[in-house]
Amino acid sequence: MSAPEQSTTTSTLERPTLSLRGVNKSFGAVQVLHDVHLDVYPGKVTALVGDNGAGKSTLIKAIAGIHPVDSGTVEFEGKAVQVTGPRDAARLGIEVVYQDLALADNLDVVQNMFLGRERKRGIVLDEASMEEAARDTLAKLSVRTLKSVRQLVSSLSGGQRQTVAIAKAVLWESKLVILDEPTAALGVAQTRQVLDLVRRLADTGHAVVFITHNMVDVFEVADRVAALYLGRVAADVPISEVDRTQVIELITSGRSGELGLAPDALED
Amino acid sequence: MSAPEQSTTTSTLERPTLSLRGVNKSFGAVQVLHDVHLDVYPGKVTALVGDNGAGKSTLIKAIAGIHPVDSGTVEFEGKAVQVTGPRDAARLGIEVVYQDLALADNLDVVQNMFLGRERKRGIVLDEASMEEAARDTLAKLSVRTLKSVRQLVSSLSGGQRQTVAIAKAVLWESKLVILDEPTAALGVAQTRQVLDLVRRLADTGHAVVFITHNMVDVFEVADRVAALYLGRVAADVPISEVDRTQVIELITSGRSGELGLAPDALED
Amino acid sequence: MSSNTLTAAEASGPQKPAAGFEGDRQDNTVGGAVRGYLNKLRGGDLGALPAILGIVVLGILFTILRPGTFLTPLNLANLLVQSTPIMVLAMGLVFVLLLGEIDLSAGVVSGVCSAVLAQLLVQVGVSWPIALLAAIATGAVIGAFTGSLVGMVGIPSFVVTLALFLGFQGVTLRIIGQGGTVPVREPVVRALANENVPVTLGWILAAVVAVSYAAFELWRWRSLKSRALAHPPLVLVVVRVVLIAAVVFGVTAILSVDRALAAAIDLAGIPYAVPLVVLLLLLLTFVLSRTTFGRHMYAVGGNAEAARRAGINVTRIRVMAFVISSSLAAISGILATSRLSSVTPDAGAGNTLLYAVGAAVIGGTSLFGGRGKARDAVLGGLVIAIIANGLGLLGVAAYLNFVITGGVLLLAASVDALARRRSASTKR
Amino acid sequence: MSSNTLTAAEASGPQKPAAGFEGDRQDNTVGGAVRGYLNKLRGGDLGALPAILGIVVLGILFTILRPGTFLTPLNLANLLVQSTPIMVLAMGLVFVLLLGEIDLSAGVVSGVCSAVLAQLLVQVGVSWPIALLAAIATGAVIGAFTGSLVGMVGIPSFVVTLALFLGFQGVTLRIIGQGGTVPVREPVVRALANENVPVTLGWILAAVVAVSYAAFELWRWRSLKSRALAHPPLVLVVVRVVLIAAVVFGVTAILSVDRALAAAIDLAGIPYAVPLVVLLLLLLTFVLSRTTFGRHMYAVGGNAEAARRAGINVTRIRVMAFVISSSLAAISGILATSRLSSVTPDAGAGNTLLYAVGAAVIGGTSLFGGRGKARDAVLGGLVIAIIANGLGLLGVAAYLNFVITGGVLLLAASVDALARRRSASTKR
Amino acid sequence: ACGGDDDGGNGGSGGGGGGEAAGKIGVILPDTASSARWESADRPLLEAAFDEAGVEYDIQNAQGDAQQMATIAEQMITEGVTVLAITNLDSASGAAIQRQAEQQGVQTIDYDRLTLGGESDYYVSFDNTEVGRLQGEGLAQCLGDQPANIAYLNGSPDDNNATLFSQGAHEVLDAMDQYTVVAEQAVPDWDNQQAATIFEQMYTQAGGDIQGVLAANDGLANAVVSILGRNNAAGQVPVTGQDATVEGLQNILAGNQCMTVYKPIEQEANALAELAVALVNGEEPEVDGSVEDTEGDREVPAVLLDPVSVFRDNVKQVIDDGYQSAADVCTGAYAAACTELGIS
Ligand SMILES: Nc1ncnc2c1ncn2[C@@H]1O[C@H](COP(=O)(O)OP(=O)(O)OP(=O)(O)O)[C@@H](O)[C@H]1O
Ligand SMILES: Nc1ncnc2c1ncn2[C@@H]1O[C@H](COP(=O)(O)OP(=O)(O)OP(=O)(O)O)[C@@H](O)[C@H]1O
Ligand SMILES: [Mg+2]
Ligand SMILES: [Mg+2]
Repeated sequence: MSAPEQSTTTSTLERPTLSLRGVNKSFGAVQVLHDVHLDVYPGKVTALVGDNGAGKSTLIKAIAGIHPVDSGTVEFEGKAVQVTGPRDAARLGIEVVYQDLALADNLDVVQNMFLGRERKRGIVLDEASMEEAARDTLAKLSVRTLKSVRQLVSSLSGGQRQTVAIAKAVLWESKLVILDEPTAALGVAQTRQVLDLVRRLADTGHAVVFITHNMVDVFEVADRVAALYLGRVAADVPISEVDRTQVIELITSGRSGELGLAPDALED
Repeated sequence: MSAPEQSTTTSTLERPTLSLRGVNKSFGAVQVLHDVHLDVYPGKVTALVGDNGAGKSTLIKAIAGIHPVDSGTVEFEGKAVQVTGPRDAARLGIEVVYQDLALADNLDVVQNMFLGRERKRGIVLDEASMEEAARDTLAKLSVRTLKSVRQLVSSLSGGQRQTVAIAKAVLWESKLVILDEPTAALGVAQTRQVLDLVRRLADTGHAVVFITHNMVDVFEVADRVAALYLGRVAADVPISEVDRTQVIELITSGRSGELGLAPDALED
Repeated sequence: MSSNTLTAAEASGPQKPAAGFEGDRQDNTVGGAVRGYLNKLRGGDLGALPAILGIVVLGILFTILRPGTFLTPLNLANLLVQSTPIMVLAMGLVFVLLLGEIDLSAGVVSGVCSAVLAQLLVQVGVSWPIALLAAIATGAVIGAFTGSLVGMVGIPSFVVTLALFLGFQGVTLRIIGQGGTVPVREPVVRALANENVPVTLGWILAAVVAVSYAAFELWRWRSLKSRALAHPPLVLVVVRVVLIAAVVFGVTAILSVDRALAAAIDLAGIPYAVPLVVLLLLLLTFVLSRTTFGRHMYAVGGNAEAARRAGINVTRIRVMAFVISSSLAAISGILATSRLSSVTPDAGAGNTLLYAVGAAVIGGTSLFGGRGKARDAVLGGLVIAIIANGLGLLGVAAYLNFVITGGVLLLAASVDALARRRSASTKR
Repeated sequence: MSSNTLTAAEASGPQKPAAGFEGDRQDNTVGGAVRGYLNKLRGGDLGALPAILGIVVLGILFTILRPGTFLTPLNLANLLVQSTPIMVLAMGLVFVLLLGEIDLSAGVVSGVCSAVLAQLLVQVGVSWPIALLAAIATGAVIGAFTGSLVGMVGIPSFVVTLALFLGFQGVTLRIIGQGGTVPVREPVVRALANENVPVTLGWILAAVVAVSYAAFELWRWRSLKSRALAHPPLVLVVVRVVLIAAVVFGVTAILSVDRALAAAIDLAGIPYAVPLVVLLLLLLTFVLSRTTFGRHMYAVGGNAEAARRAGINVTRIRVMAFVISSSLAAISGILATSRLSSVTPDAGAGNTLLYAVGAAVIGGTSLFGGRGKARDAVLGGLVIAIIANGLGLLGVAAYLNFVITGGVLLLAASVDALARRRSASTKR
Repeated sequence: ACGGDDDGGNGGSGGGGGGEAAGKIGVILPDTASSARWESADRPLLEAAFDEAGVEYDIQNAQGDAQQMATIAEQMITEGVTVLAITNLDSASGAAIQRQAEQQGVQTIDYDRLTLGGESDYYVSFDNTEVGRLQGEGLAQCLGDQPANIAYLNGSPDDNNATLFSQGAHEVLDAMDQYTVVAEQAVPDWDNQQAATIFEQMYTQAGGDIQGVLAANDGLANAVVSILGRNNAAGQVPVTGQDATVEGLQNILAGNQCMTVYKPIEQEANALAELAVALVNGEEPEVDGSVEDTEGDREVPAVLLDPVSVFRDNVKQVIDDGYQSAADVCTGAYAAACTELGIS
């Protein structure tokens, strides 16, 4: 197995917020992630791209502690960490928007947004303050058709659910924000807001991982591109070093010119 | 309430496959669809666009008989019909890919694709023939990372699930194919295949309704555009009569120039 | 042409529409409130209505069939005391059901705890507060054990509690075993189900409950409104406050009448068990609706994976649900013991558990998790108790008793189902 | 720059990769097959393993504790007959559990059907085929009623069947009469659990079953392979065929020995109830795995809304599940009646139902729907029967009996849970 | 793993081990719910008697389940039991067990309940209808000649003995025309909690106008007493019982219960032990007569024992017999009554 090609041009001097080293992950007999190396830097948006089933969601679930990894090390802010569950991730300052949205259908929008981090006054929930904060955050994300923030999540449209999940994640100003295809279900105006938000997060020093299939979005907001091909990192480079065609080649065949996986790694 | 502006230029002479007249739908106190008129023609791709929460998914679920409508009439091939459940819809020849994918997680890919229309020899399921057909259809849709068509759907990636749902719908060559954001989770190659497929379906005489938030896709495959704004049809016109900016205006504000809802309809 | 994203100019269309959430800011009129409520009902969200309907219909039925006896203060007092053990057991089960789990052992756990109580009082001879605490602690420990097996080891709760259902019958048999039944003559324990709160104190308690409820609800409404948050219309709040006050004072009034059948003696006041249940109801309602723990219960019940991803300690929530369930089962056992002043080896076995689950479900708690309230147990428990109470007055043959109980249960459940069915197609 | 979509040139990259599905075409080696199986186990998909392990461990345990008796042909024959009623009841429940529903009334339905059988034979005096058919028909009608209430009216099955659980106890009581029992002396009915298939016929039956199973499996493997479809490795198929044949012939051999304790009499052959259960097992396995109906059962249990959208008549499936469950409950009742040659008013009440559900769950059926097989009922039923059989040989005190039964049940369940837990994080 | 081996006194067979011996006695008790006697009295008494005789034995409880009783019987026969005594849960299932035993050459004894249409070789019992008669007579004695409304609280509707008790009581009381039956209900599974509710409702419905209660056993009687106590009427309404439990005796001492029926179980157990030991040793046992099996049309040689009515003044007899201990009965408030009656 060949190590993925590493970029040497840009600020690799800066300490990455998150570093993965040699991460492997199998489900039963199927190995989904092979020896993954990945660095995510503060103040930068890293676009994680790859074909359907390449392993992007599996990778970020491994980072978030949803799936335990089989082998490999994870460093957060330079320290090796063991993330054995979402609570560990949250404690470190990792916030994730999952592709299969993790919302409780029987709770309303506010309750979902503050789930696990409710605001309290004494031992009593502070509903008023949570409701206000939820409404503010949602308004920023161009949600215009939501009748009430006290609506049950089960009655929301696909895009509205997506927006709630994004709003939930950005509320916490975490060090590392990971968004798995956040704009897939969003309308034009909402997509615009989310892209702006992603840029704003990075500009204020957060590390952002942004998964998408949309090349235009990649080239609009990303600082770096990491491409997964059949569970291997085919490239992890600054956006300035690649163009659209190259990225698409990396996605569909794992190679583009001298970038990408060595041919022998593809046999397996 | 003003009736939506009707296009008079193109082939409204041809009989629409599906006509909705004055369809209303509420959930409890919330009215989601207001007096919807819509025509879908054979051999044409109708793009249904609208903001998040505009009511697109609700509308197609009403057509498919998932939600009963409160009032209004539905005509299929010129005859008024009562669609009281998905079985009625299937019998008429309507096939739908839902945004909230309707797959049974405990069944495998083949079983899901033929669910409700299993092939049999005598009373015994004809697994072999179903497996072959499923594999052919999936191969056409550029699915390259799927290990086995006997994999449980619960273990598929988001895009793989999406592809299975699409493959399930196109297997049947129905008269009317409705796709609710089919390309949202798909990679570049897969998206390309689905767009081609949509075009091919229309070119072979099927009526297609295609819901998307992606303007490029709209202008690439659609013959007509229907825009929903807050549950009302703001416009239902041939693609040639509008440009991108107009469509976006229709989506975000319900009006664009003389197209769209009368200002008084917006007060409510 | 630039793709799916939008330029700034395009984003703000010609007419910027209102910013949404209009539902939250509306100040509802009376008509609007009523219409909203009807819409809610039509949407299938019946809340406590089926159980209340059940209580009313059954009440009318039995009043017609037994006009002289059913609606007497004596019988109503009996009814309330008869219903308390099942209500308390069902309250505990609500917590377990909220998570989509089941606790088949709750009934026999109440038996084990009763047995512990009885033997501590009779054999060991400890004082009543210690015995009561020990019984409840036994419940809590059992619950922690059950909960660990479910939450940590991950065995399906049906199997765990089925095994414990069998095992604990043996334990009760062992504890009670040699003597057959253990009589409990301790006056305080006996008093719970057999003595009454002095009439004046009863009125004071009632007034405290009614007034503090009213004050709390109105204060909450004001504060929500003043901060422009989602709030129910004032009329609804007032109607609810008035209804609750009417029920509280009504029950107190009825129970303050001398209900003795013999003229010589004096029998009046609220049985002690009733304020105990009210206290539990208020406490558990508070826990479920106003604390983080309660919120997390609903989240785990609605979508355990979402709860886990939100950083909730799902295991802890599961264990706690069983601890609460078993502790309340212990209290239920104490009430049952008090009623008979004795404990038998088969205490809590038989159909006890099924009745309690039935009570919770009829009250509106879902077996699939995520939906349920403490009050469901109280209302459903009342329905079940009325059936037994009324049939007892009728004195029908044993087989008819079974058949009628089943039939009434079915009827009570179908009201709910038929109403919800209208909305079945909108929700799964 | 042209958006998300792709030009034709871009779509076919420099190296077109293989077209996927490689998993389906692999021709597995022996090593690969074993590794695949181990991987499957590690992935938490244990299938029948926990139940089989449970049977083996319990078997060894009781053989050690009662070396002279547990493993004798007499005891094994007893064990099989003892287990048949619970197996058949559990098979029916598998159908209901597959949908994520529950049938608390299955036990008492078996009681009602036994009562009908007994009264038809004794009071009315009809011939045995009519009486048996009538009993099963009674079950089917009851199932249709239950199923309609669940599937059409939409009442939660827990409540419906709880109500019927009570109601049918009354019905049985009415049919049999208070405190009475109806003796059933009909020779054919009695024979089911009390007489044996002639030894030669037994061997022929065994051979037919083993050979046709082998032929079918091998034929299927060949046809899958020849059409390049997903297929298991040949070794696995052969191992499975050999194992099944070994069990079938082994059991037949043991049961063909004369097991009478008194020298004078002759007691050999397979009890009639055993081939009956095998027949039901094959039939139901066929229905679940090879017919549209079975496929739709799994679909409705896995995701009812998806099934509905796929055009499956979900209501019909629900009703049918209860019809099957209640009809099998009737057969279970017939077996129980045959065994005792009598019917009592409390037939099928008590813990019958819980044991049967426990059997299905231990066998591997999920209570949440979508996962389960007919064989689960047989394997789980055997576990439960071995516990009762072994404890009967040990002769412990009543309370210990309860405790040990519970403990063993728990143990059997935790094997499963611990293994599955490893994969808990990958699936919800 | 779970304490599977025989557990000293609680366990079954005195000798442990398998069925190698020529003779062994099996006893199957019916349940743990209808009465406490089976586990708390019969089992230890029989164990003691068998141990003394030095025979091998196995005593088990079917826990109210006829299917389980059949299973246990099969297991015992497998274990090599040669004499099988059962207390049937119902005649027909008992008969099936006995037929099977007979086929395997095992001698059978009916203990406490006659298996109608069965194959039993002997019968040892108290007469259950007689118990009911004693209850009826006892109630009549406590009520006296005054006209009275009486309520029946019968045992479980699916328990044949409950039917017999009730028949016996009716036999006596129906003949006395000063009494009116105002309510009669059966208590499913002898459940005391349900019994309390049922009686509470009877009492309410009758407007408190009940002067006597025929309760089938002491558990039901105690439920009645606690309801009467709540209505401040305990002690004014005579209540019958059965089994002479601690609770029942205490209720009698306190004057809250009229009487209980005491079945000196020791006599019955010893009679069974003697009979079984004789059979297992191949001797001809002694019997005092026979009863007729109406259904099987046969005479069964029988040892019949007489139940005893216990009123306040002969509570002492129960304690003197060692059936209950003074320490258990004469606690707290009851000590005075015990002293008064000379119980120690
Ligand atoms: N629990 C599982 N068991 C077995 N295989 C799995 C499981 N989960 C995922 N896989 C497989 O792992 C591969 C990677 O899945 P993943 O969801 O990470 O893809 P992805 O890159 O996010 O794709 P998409 O763009 O479609 O979301 C897929 O081939 C999928 O079938
Ligand atoms: N069951 C329901 N109860 C109440 N409101 C509902 C329900 N289902 C949908 N709605 C509301 O109806 C509106 C339309 O929803 P719908 O799913 O049709 O939107 P959509 O146009 O498909 O949006 P998207 O682009 O986000 O998929 C939303 O505001 C949603 O909140
Ligand atoms: Mg993904
Ligand atoms: Mg939608």
